[in-house]
Amino acid sequence: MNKTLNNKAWFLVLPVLVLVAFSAVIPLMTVVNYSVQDTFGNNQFFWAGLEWFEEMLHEDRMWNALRRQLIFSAVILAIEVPLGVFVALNMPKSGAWSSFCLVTMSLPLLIPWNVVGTIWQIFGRVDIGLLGHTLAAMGIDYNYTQDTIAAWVTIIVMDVWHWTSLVALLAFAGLKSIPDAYYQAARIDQASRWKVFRYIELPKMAGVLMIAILLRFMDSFMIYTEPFVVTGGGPGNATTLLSIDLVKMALGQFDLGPAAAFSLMYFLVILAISWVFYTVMTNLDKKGM
Amino acid sequence: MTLELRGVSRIVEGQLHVHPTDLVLEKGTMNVLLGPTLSGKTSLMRLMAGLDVPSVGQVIWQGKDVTGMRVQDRGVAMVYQQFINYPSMTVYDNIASPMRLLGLSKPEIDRRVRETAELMKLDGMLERRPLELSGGQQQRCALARALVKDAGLVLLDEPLANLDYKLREELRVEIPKIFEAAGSIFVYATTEPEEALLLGGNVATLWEGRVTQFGPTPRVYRCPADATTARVFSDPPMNFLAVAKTGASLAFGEGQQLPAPEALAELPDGRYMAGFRANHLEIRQHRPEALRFTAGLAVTELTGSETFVHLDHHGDRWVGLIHGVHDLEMARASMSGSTRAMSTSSARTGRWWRRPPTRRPPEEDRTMARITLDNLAHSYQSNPQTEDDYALKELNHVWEDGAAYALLGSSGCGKSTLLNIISGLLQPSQGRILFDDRDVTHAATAERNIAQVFQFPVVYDTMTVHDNLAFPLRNRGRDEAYVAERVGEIARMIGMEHMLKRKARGLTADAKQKISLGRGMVRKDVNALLFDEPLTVIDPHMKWELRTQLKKLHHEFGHTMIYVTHDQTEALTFADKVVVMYDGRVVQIGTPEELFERPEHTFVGYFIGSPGMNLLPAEVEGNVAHVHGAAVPLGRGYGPLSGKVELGIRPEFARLSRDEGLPVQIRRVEDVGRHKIIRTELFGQEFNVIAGEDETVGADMARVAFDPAHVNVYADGWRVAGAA
Amino acid sequence: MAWMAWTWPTAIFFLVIAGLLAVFTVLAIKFPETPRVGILRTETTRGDRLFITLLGSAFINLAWLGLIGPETQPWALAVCLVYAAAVFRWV
Amino acid sequence: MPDATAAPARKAPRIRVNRSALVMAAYLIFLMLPLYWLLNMSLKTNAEILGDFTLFPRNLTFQNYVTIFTDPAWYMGYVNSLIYVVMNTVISLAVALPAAYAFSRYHFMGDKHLFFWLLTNRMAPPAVFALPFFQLYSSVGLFDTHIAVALAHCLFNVPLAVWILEGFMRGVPKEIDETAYIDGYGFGAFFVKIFMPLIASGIGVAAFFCFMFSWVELLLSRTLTTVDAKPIAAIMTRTQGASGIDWGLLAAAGILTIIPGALVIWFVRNYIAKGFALGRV
Repeated sequence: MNKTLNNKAWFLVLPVLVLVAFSAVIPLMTVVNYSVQDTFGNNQFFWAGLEWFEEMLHEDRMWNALRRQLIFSAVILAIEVPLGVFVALNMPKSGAWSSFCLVTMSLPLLIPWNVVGTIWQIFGRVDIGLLGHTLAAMGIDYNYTQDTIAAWVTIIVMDVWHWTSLVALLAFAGLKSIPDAYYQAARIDQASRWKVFRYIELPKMAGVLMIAILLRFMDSFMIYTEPFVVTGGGPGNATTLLSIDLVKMALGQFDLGPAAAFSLMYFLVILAISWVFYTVMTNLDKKGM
Repeated sequence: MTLELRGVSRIVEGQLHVHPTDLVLEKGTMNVLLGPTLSGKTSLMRLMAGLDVPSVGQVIWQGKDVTGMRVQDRGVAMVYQQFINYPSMTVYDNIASPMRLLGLSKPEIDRRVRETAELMKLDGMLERRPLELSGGQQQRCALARALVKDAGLVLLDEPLANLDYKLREELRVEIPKIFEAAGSIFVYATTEPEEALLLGGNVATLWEGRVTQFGPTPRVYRCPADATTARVFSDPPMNFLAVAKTGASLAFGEGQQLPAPEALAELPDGRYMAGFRANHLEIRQHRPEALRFTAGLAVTELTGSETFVHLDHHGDRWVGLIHGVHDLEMARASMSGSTRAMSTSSARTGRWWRRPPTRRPPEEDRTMARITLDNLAHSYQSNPQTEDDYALKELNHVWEDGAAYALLGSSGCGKSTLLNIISGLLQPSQGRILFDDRDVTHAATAERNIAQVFQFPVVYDTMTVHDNLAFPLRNRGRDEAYVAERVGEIARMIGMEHMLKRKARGLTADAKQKISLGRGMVRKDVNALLFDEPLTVIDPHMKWELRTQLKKLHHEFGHTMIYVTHDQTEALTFADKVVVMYDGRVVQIGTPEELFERPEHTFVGYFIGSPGMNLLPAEVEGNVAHVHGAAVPLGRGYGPLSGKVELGIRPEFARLSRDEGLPVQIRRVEDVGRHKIIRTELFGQEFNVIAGEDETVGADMARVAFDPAHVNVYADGWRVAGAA
Repeated sequence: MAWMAWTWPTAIFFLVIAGLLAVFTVLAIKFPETPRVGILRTETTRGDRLFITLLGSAFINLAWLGLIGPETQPWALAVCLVYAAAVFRWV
Repeated sequence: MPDATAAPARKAPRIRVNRSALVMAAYLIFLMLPLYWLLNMSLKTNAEILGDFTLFPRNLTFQNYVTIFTDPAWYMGYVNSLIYVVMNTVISLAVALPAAYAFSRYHFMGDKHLFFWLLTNRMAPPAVFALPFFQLYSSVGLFDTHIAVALAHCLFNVPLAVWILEGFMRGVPKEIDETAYIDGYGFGAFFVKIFMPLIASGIGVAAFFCFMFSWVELLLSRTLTTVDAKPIAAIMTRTQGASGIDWGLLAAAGILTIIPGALVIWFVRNYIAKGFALGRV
């Protein structure tokens, strides 16, 4: 759509600007201020310079959390995106069944995140959970509070359970926007099922899939509540992701300075990724997808 | 009351959208902005409306500078190409909304809404919502909203472009009438030269953001100021020819000489370009001074009453529009170009022309089929009761192998249903469909070996043009050498050889549609090629090119082709046989000539031809008809007829006269360029007559006479044959 | 405001950024931006390049701090200037 | 639908339909199993939960639900959650509507950068903001109030609402706006009378997403409240008593948190896919 140039439009954006400035800019400035100071409570601050940044950069703590975070995000993306597309391809296109599937699939997305954690915490327990009990009955040694691998598997399966529907719904929306004529043309051209997917469905889904991938990446990158409820970051620090570590530091130990430095670096990474996201999205929009 | 643009121009992000323009529009005039897509029509209109502010210059309305004034305060009305109404309001509220904002009293609003609704034939649907209406009705609602406001400036941006051909024609006649009374300034943007001619008034031709000429429509048409204007204002395209002037003579390409006419006496010597219109090209020596040229014939297209000839004159592509039906296959034809501007003349010679023979390559994989529709009918309901439940009513027909058919009808007449049944995308509720002798009623689309081109271009975006064209062949496991050869051939044919390596994404709509056409054509072994309104997205200028290309392809390969359209010109020029459909029924199948001269049903008479056939209620006795007591001789004798009896007379076969025929009153004379349409009233009924470009219509011509051989008699809508 | 724990260095830091934004806004009014396609193969305007510069500078400083140490931190700013020039020239 | 009528005649598609149904059934079962287990547990007594392993409640009991609905400490959690969620939804929509209109219709200086900046707020981890928020709202005296949580959630909900609404708005042709202005509508009258009904589904979807994200968020709402505005999600942690966790009660509370979402989703079911695609399909 060709938009008209109108700088008066700023007045329409002003309320958003004020509100978000209040809830984002002021807190962010505060974080910057904290990051260069040391405190012992009572609002007594001492200049610390770049000390906290240096400390965080040299400590394994942040790097380990970052490494775990990247592995986590990569794994869930690798599972959720293909699975979501696969589910979307099999969804009924219209009718009551379609509505039923849509609503049922959306359910996990609407559950408070700590309840998601609670559900899986219960579900995976060997004594009272269906999953844990079944696995134990099959003779598999499964205990997510003790075993690192079991803990990882649990939080990944939980995330897949929680969020695959998002990818599926997005892909489904993309699929539904393909005009019938394309499928008809493909039938006339005798294209195989795979070719229909590869040359019609996938290109048409590319736009929404990009949104899905990036949303999932960002959301998994700042995930906190669900894994925290299930494992509390353990066993040991095995499942301590970035946000969990940050909250531990800031609210648990009240180490304002290091936590602020950590926050800023975390935020910078997010900013860089957001920029890539935005650039890719606007370029896709321009191509009319 | 005038609207004046003073040195107005508009630059958006460094790009010049409108060149500096001066324009004065007077009160009570119809002003047409004519130009191809993106030529700046809409930009100019938005400046007039005040929706955009000019970068430079002023807009003066009634002597007042209104540049930069809020659009709400400008008192203009506008209708868009898309059917823009307020979807959440009823039709009544839609029409009433501008008046409510003006603060008019309730009874006043009610009166005017009902008045306008009646004028726009919306009275029955005031309580419905716009989206429940058909496209034509939606646009009528938008027009009503623009009209009811009594605005001094009414802007219409291609208001009829998205409507069916016949509907467009009807509204086109209505609009000048409706707006004549209003006394406002009307500005009407269009891409079609014919529409500009029908609307009359003034025309401004636009090309790349520049107004190339502004003046009374017939004058701009007859004396275009430059070649660009001429090109913009001609459909079919203007023909061009190189000339050289030396002293008092003009020399043409092949050594023809001609004394320079007086008008050109002052012209300095040099090389020039002569332009002449399609209808000034004849195949016979029509007057002694006509000049003769020899040209090769590419394609002929028949419209029923006229013939388009596409010629190649030493690399120049010429189009001729010739009266009558001329089958040029073995006809002895001489062609004479007479360009009005130069009033050329020449001696005559004869020349044989031949239509390129329909080549049937003796290749093994070439298969074509005779398509038989046996007792076919379809209903979208699972349990159809009455005939009305059928979208397609019972049909028996054989489609000949290798012929080109057109399915013609308005939206919702069942033509797409029929096409989908043939292509196998739809299973008929009854009957069979046979390709040659094989029953394919339940065969899958892929098994039927057909190709189809859809209304909107279907291309595989991520593939290159080459891969797109190769796709159907590769899917059938053809070897790469063969694929490369075929793709090369097809690419040459559709003129895309130079962009084979490009990705299909990002190409223009008509390039994409060409790829779709090419993909349909790439397989030699198809039984039939189906086209579903393939030229919808194409600009008028391109339509000519693509249509002739299709026609050429048909001659070269001889595939059975079925072409669905609502545009009679497309149907008539494309097809050997046209199938006219109405309300789920096939009303007539025939050659363009048959449809034109002997419409089997009054609907065919109305639908084909513009304007359509005139109908007169009459009583018929033997070979004389009585219309309101006046006798009309008929070419044939008729027995006693039952039901409603009407005479059907094409405007082309009626002529005005001073002393013979029935008494008429002339209402309007429309100069449409190559002919005149005379709107008259005959016994209180509308009656159209077509007169030649050069004929003069005198005020004393108060009678109309018919050619008895071309008067058809209808009983209850169906034609009665009669005996010679 | 006390809870925000302002210090002069951070105040100056934010003032510099606010100043940069103001300068670029004035520039955008005086000389309207025309997007161009640079080595990132995507359209960028002057504002986009400022953003890329600032974000990149933050990472350069962090890298310097982590790899070389805070003693020579002003040199990192010099690298940032070179980087900024490069961004405005080629991106 | 041509497909629907064409399918029964051939064999291949029927097999495909069955396979699709199979895949969908498997996926839905995977989604429903953990929820079923939660429901199952909420209808059992603690003794039964910890005793024999059973796939369905032997002694069906509603005691867990009764406890929640009779104890103010429990049900006030729901009330608190609903209050701030509704407040947040209203605020987010009110400020996002004009902004989304500006983004979808006009170019203005810095529009792209502003849009990007809003986006980063949607992406920013709440953990980064938790501590300053705590300080901020304490200093202005809003700590432990509903409005504090509602405002904090605006951090990610306003950008989201702007984004979704912008996507829906760009689907409405600009010509409708212009027609209205030409007809004489001022901006306000046009926006309320003509434009809002046109994007009603978009507003519904945006409201739904604001509701959902505010409802499911825990970190900020827990940080900003102690007693008076404590959300249900935070209260659930109370089940950890001296005698171990009260599993039945926990499960019942969990089931109850799912219900509001399940109710609102029904109203937007036809737009939910488009909504998740941020109005961009």
